[in-house]
Amino acid sequence: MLMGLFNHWVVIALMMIGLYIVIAHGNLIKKIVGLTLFQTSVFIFYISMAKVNGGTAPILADDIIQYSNPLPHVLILTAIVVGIATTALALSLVVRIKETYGSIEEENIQDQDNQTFEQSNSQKDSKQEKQA
Amino acid sequence: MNLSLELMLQLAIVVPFLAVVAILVTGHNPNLREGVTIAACLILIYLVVNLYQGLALGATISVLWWELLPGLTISFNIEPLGILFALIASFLWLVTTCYAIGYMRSHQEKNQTRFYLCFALAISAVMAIAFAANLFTLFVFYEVLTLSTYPLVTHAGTEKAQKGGRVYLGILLSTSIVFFLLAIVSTWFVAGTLDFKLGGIFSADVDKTLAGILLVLFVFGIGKAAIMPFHRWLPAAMVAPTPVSALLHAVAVVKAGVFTILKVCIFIFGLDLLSVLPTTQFLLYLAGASVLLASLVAMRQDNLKARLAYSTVSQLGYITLGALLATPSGVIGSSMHIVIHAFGKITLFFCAGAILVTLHKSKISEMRGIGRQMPLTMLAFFIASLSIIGVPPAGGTWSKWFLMMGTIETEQWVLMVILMLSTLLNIAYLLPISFHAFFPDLIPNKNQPNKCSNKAATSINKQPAIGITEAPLPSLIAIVITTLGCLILFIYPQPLFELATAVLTNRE
Amino acid sequence: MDIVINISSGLCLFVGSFLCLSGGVGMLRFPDFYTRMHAAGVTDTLGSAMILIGLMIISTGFLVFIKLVMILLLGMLIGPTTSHVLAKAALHNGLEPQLGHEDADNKETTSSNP
Amino acid sequence: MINIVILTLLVVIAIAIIRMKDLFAVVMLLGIYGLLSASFFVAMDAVDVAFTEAAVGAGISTLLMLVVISMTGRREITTRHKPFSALFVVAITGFLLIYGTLDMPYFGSADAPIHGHVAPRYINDSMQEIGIPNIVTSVLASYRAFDTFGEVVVIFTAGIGVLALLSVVRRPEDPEQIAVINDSMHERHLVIRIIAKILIPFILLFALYVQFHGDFGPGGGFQAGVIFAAAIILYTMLFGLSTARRVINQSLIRLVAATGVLLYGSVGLATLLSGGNFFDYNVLANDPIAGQHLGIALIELGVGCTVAVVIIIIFFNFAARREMQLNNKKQHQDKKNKESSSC
Amino acid sequence: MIAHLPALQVHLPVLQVIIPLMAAPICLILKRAHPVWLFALITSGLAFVISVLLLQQVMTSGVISYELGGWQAPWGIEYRIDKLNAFVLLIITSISTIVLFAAQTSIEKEIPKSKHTFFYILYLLSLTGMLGIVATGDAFNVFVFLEISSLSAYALIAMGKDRRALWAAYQYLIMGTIGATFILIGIGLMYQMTGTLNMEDLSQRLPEVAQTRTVFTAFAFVIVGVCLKLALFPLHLWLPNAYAYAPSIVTAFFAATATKVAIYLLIRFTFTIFGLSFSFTTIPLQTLFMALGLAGIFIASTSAIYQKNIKLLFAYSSIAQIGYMIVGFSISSVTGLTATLLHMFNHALMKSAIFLALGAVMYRLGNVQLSSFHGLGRQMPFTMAAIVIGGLSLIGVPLTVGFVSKWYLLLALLEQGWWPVAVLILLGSVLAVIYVWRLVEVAYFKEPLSDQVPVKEAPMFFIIPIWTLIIANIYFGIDTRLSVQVAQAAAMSLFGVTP
Repeated sequence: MLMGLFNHWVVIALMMIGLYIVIAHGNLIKKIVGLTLFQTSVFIFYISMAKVNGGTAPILADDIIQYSNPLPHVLILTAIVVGIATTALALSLVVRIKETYGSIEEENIQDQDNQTFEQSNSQKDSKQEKQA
Repeated sequence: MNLSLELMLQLAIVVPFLAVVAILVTGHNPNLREGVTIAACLILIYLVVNLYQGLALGATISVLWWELLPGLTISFNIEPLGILFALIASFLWLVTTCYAIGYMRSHQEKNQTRFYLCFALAISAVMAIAFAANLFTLFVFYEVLTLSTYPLVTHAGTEKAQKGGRVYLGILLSTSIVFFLLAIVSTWFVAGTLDFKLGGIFSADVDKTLAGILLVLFVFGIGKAAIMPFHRWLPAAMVAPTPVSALLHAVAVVKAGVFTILKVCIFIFGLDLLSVLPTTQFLLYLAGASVLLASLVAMRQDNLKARLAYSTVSQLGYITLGALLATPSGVIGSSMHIVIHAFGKITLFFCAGAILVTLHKSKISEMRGIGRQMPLTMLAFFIASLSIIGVPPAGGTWSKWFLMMGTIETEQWVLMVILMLSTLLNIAYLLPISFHAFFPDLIPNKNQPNKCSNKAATSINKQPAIGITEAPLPSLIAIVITTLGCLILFIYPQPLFELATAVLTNRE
Repeated sequence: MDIVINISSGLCLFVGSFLCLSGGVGMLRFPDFYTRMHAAGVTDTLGSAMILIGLMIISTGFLVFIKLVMILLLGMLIGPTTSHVLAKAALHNGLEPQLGHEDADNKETTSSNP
Repeated sequence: MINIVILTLLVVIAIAIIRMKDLFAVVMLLGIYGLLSASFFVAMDAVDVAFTEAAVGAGISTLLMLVVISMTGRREITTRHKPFSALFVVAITGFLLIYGTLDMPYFGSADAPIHGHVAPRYINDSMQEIGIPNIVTSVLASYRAFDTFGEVVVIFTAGIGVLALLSVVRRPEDPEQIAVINDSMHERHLVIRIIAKILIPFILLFALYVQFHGDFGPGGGFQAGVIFAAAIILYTMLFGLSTARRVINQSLIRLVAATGVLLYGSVGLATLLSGGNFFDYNVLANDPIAGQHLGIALIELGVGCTVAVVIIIIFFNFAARREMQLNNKKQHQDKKNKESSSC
Repeated sequence: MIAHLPALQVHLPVLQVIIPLMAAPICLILKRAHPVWLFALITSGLAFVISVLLLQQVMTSGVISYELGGWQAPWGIEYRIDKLNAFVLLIITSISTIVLFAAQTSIEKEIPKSKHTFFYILYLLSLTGMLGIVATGDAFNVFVFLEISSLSAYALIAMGKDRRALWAAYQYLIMGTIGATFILIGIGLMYQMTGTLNMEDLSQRLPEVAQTRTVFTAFAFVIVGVCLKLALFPLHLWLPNAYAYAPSIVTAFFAATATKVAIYLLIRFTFTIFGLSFSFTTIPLQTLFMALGLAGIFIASTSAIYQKNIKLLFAYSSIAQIGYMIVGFSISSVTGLTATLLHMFNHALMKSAIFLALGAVMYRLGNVQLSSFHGLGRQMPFTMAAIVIGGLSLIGVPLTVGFVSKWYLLLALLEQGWWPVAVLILLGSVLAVIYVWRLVEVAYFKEPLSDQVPVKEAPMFFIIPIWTLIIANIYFGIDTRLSVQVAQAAAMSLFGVTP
């Protein structure tokens, strides 16, 4: 069992490291790195389940009888593309966030939002008071 | 005109609604607008009276508008209780409109178009409630009524009015959503239908506990009946202009509430089932407590309208109590009390409004000796008080009588005592007002020196009887009509009584 | 014949691997950025070349052979260039070639400088 | 054996990524992570995936991240505000997954359900049905062509998204200024420019090879597109954005991006109008196998076009944004200098 | 080509997705914003027609299966249209078309001119993604189209005027990607145990291995992933800001459709793929979802009460409404599911109307702070009336659609004898009364602030779609035959009950 599942466990550990980075870190780029790590590890998981001991790459040749399963490969090809698309979009968001907030740290951004929120509220309130 | 009764029934609901549109269109011209309103009133009365006659001839009329879900319909029919309610509502709409014209103009209220508009909408909803053939239809228009009266309550637009409006809407909507709707859905689930049927729609072997819980849900859910824990909206709605209060308290809203309770008791549960439910007793005592407590609270109110409001809470308790007694006498008493209380209370409110408009007084302690300035008004107030108390020569006598009969029939001695006590309390909080108005010197008022900050009050004490200044003419006419109504109901209660007895007779 | 091929190929592979390993050791042991980079750059170029040659010797088909040749050419071109660019970038960003502990922060490359 | 070594290395790198504060190093490590996982994929017989992962994980995504870092700064400020809640979530997820593995078929076992149900048909029959040795390409481009279409649309979406977020209206450039910049860059990047000039044609050639050789070996439209884009990006980095833009017309490449998707979709529509189901290439030619070949070639072309162009668009927009920021900063400084001098 | 047109009838399932998909790149070629808008509108309208045809076809002749590429189901990708997804397709396309009608006017003031074309393209792509998720019968294909719709959603949300839109979009991206990756893991585990990705095939092969821990984990991951997309409490944190700061059109579109698609996925996975007995008996899903749904209703409604930004207010209200759908779902009876499906439809109608109306307010006033609504009832009577009717529908006042779904939900709860839950549901409506009424009070019973410039009623391009939706709100509240019939049929087919 240990040998049979060891691969999976390591991959799970990798996934969890990625997930941990996403959740625990406040830097927006680091989060994206974590996300990529997470996704890449899931890809590894898929690919390792396609492996057949003694098989070869699924490219048909005359003298080979055992092939690894091609279907997960196809799925992961698609998933990789999805991954890079997500990363690109996330990065462009980060660029814009940096431009408007001047920071890429989660805490900092949230502080700024809360401040503007309170400010606008207090402004509105004072306006109403004046009205009254 | 030879309109079919079915058409008339629908017209009775649609005419006030059309009036809404007409009022909206003619809003810029006050005379035209009010003319439209009165015309609509008259048409409505004509229709309802025709329907009444049709019913008397034994016609059964029912109209199906729409089937929402299979078996769940918006449909209407007529039966005596509904006619009773429709009659009183349509008639008092006319009267209130008359009164409102005088009141609103002399008070120079803003947004008068909105006022008449919502008023007409509310009456439309009331008509629909009166003729509702099933609980669902009733519920729908019950909500319409709540929503359409909200702008009336907050009419003044002040902070206080809005607060009152919030309480009003909050209590009415939440009780109706949480309890009433739940009760309706459960009824639908248990009985499979919501159609009103004499003798109830539950099968005989229904789980008594379940039905008992349902009854409680209904009584609590119909917040408009203002049973004690959910009565707060009524005093809160006092911020509204007086015609609105009159409408709320006498015609539309509270009466819709108790009307619904009566309908539920008679046509959903049926008296037989009602008398054996485990929770009926509890609710009876709750209604009794509501009667007594509200009267006690009323005594402590100095604001006339607030006192009248608590008086209404207490009187509504009577009606609920009568319905829950589950005997013919109780039901007859309740039905009659709907009408009689309507006349009495609307008169009282009209008077209160008249005093406010002409003398700008709203506190009872300031009203000493006003009988000399407004003799007619205060006389009307006196007669209406008698009707509420339930002594001759006013109509209240009869309904009290039947309610008492009901308690005796069912041997609910505690409740009988409560009724007696509350009559005494009624005397204690209503009669002094008219007495003081006419005989200011009879009882020395100790509070007077402390409270003489109001200039008008002091001026009257110094210069008594500067002449008669009555309310504006339309208002005065309205007051006189309703007062006469109180008296006539004593002298000639026969049609009312017949209608009320017919409620329980099976026409099929 | 087979033995000769195998042995020569093995030799090449061994030398290549050793070179790569020594480059790795150099990466860790050398004192500053330039020397480390030097170690890695020089040994890797030769090391990978040796490994590729070793593989060429035992390659079966012509296509494989050609592919390996292409990779070799590419490696020969890219390895030195990369080292050059790295060193240049470091110098450009003000990292003096000196002994002492490294300052990782100044490792700027042209890749971030389009 | 090799896979355990690679996995261990991956874990080491992942932990290093957690601990590093320097984003530059983090991104480089991520690139290495991608490359290593690509090696792992090779060890797992997934050559196509390895190819893609190497191009994307180690190549493009690293590149994009570096560009962004050059705009946003490279230090992560030390704040760790919720490590415990994160650990909690991660622990639960991790344990659930490990719990889930307990009933899994063992790694590499040939009798696992996935090797018994759907896949055998691909392996056994794809030669007769499609006639292409690379099973992955058969599945990708024919059996599950619609997934691949979705994939193309995803990348197209990302391109449009980046355009919507980052595109800037560029002022007409002063050719003299460009020339000046170019000269200074030329001096700085002499060696690498020359090497790149040698390499770029080969890279482009290689891209074409990958594009059309995908039927027989690892490769295909996506990998080819990425490689093609990489060549253009290399050119852009060395010769400047303005020069590159003169080579590659912006509105034209947007058109190409759209055409790629349309080409892919049109193949489907063509099959539809020829009386087959969507993407049923058999109806494209008289001979089903020829039809399959034609269909696959066409859609691979569509994929290649879209991917290459979208990646170029994404890179160009990042770079243009960066340029704009730099210009703004410079103008800002100029203004400040002027003000201080006039004072 | 004309000769083939009747034959296209067979291809409707794929055309449903392909038409908006192909339209997106064409928009890029068209380039100029105005024709692009017209083109997108026509495309969406066409998709709507197709979905109507599909629904008709499904209702009369049962499940449609369409094999893409002509490959048989477990080997190729299958499109499988049954009553459930035909219904959801109809919701998506109808709302999309109506909302798109107002788009041109709305984005005029919210998005820079140069980005209008991209906006429409992303809108169409997002529509494509949702349609693809719903139409497909292949688990992995769901993931691909989920990503199409999500990516375009992130970009669309980030196009909002306020800078917080960017931050909201980023948060949504992170949460959404985690969710999608979880779904990917779940699909992977399912695949590993069965060897297939086709939903129909999965549903047949999963029971054999239902007792394994792997399948349990797969289920957990799929459900958590879907719930992230669904914004089910407590995974809802991304939603309020995303909806509040996105461009108005986007909010109107997503609030009405995106969460519905996620609920569709939830139903699809639990009912069709894993099967009723596994989802509800092996796993304590019922209690869990009931609790989460109720918590969502109360916590979100309470937060809504305290919001000063009206879009934020209704965004929280959306979370609460999702709670209702989840409660209906967790009952796992035909009536409960009918209630959920009905509420999906009804909520789409009311929320899109409300958010479009807020878009109109945004168009005139530039913001949707509560204080800006002072006296707006007079200045923009049609818009405000629409918000009020929509709000009443949220509360569940009779004769609006909200009542119908609440009615079924209560019936379903009573069927099970869950009285306390029924009471809680109704209490939730009371909370809705409060938050709706705060707005009504300000709009109708407060005088405009003195420094507020009087505004005109919104342009026709707003009024027409808003009131189309509002009339639909009332119409389907009165004539419930169509919606109830379809929802009931869909629910029955999921339970395998024949009517």
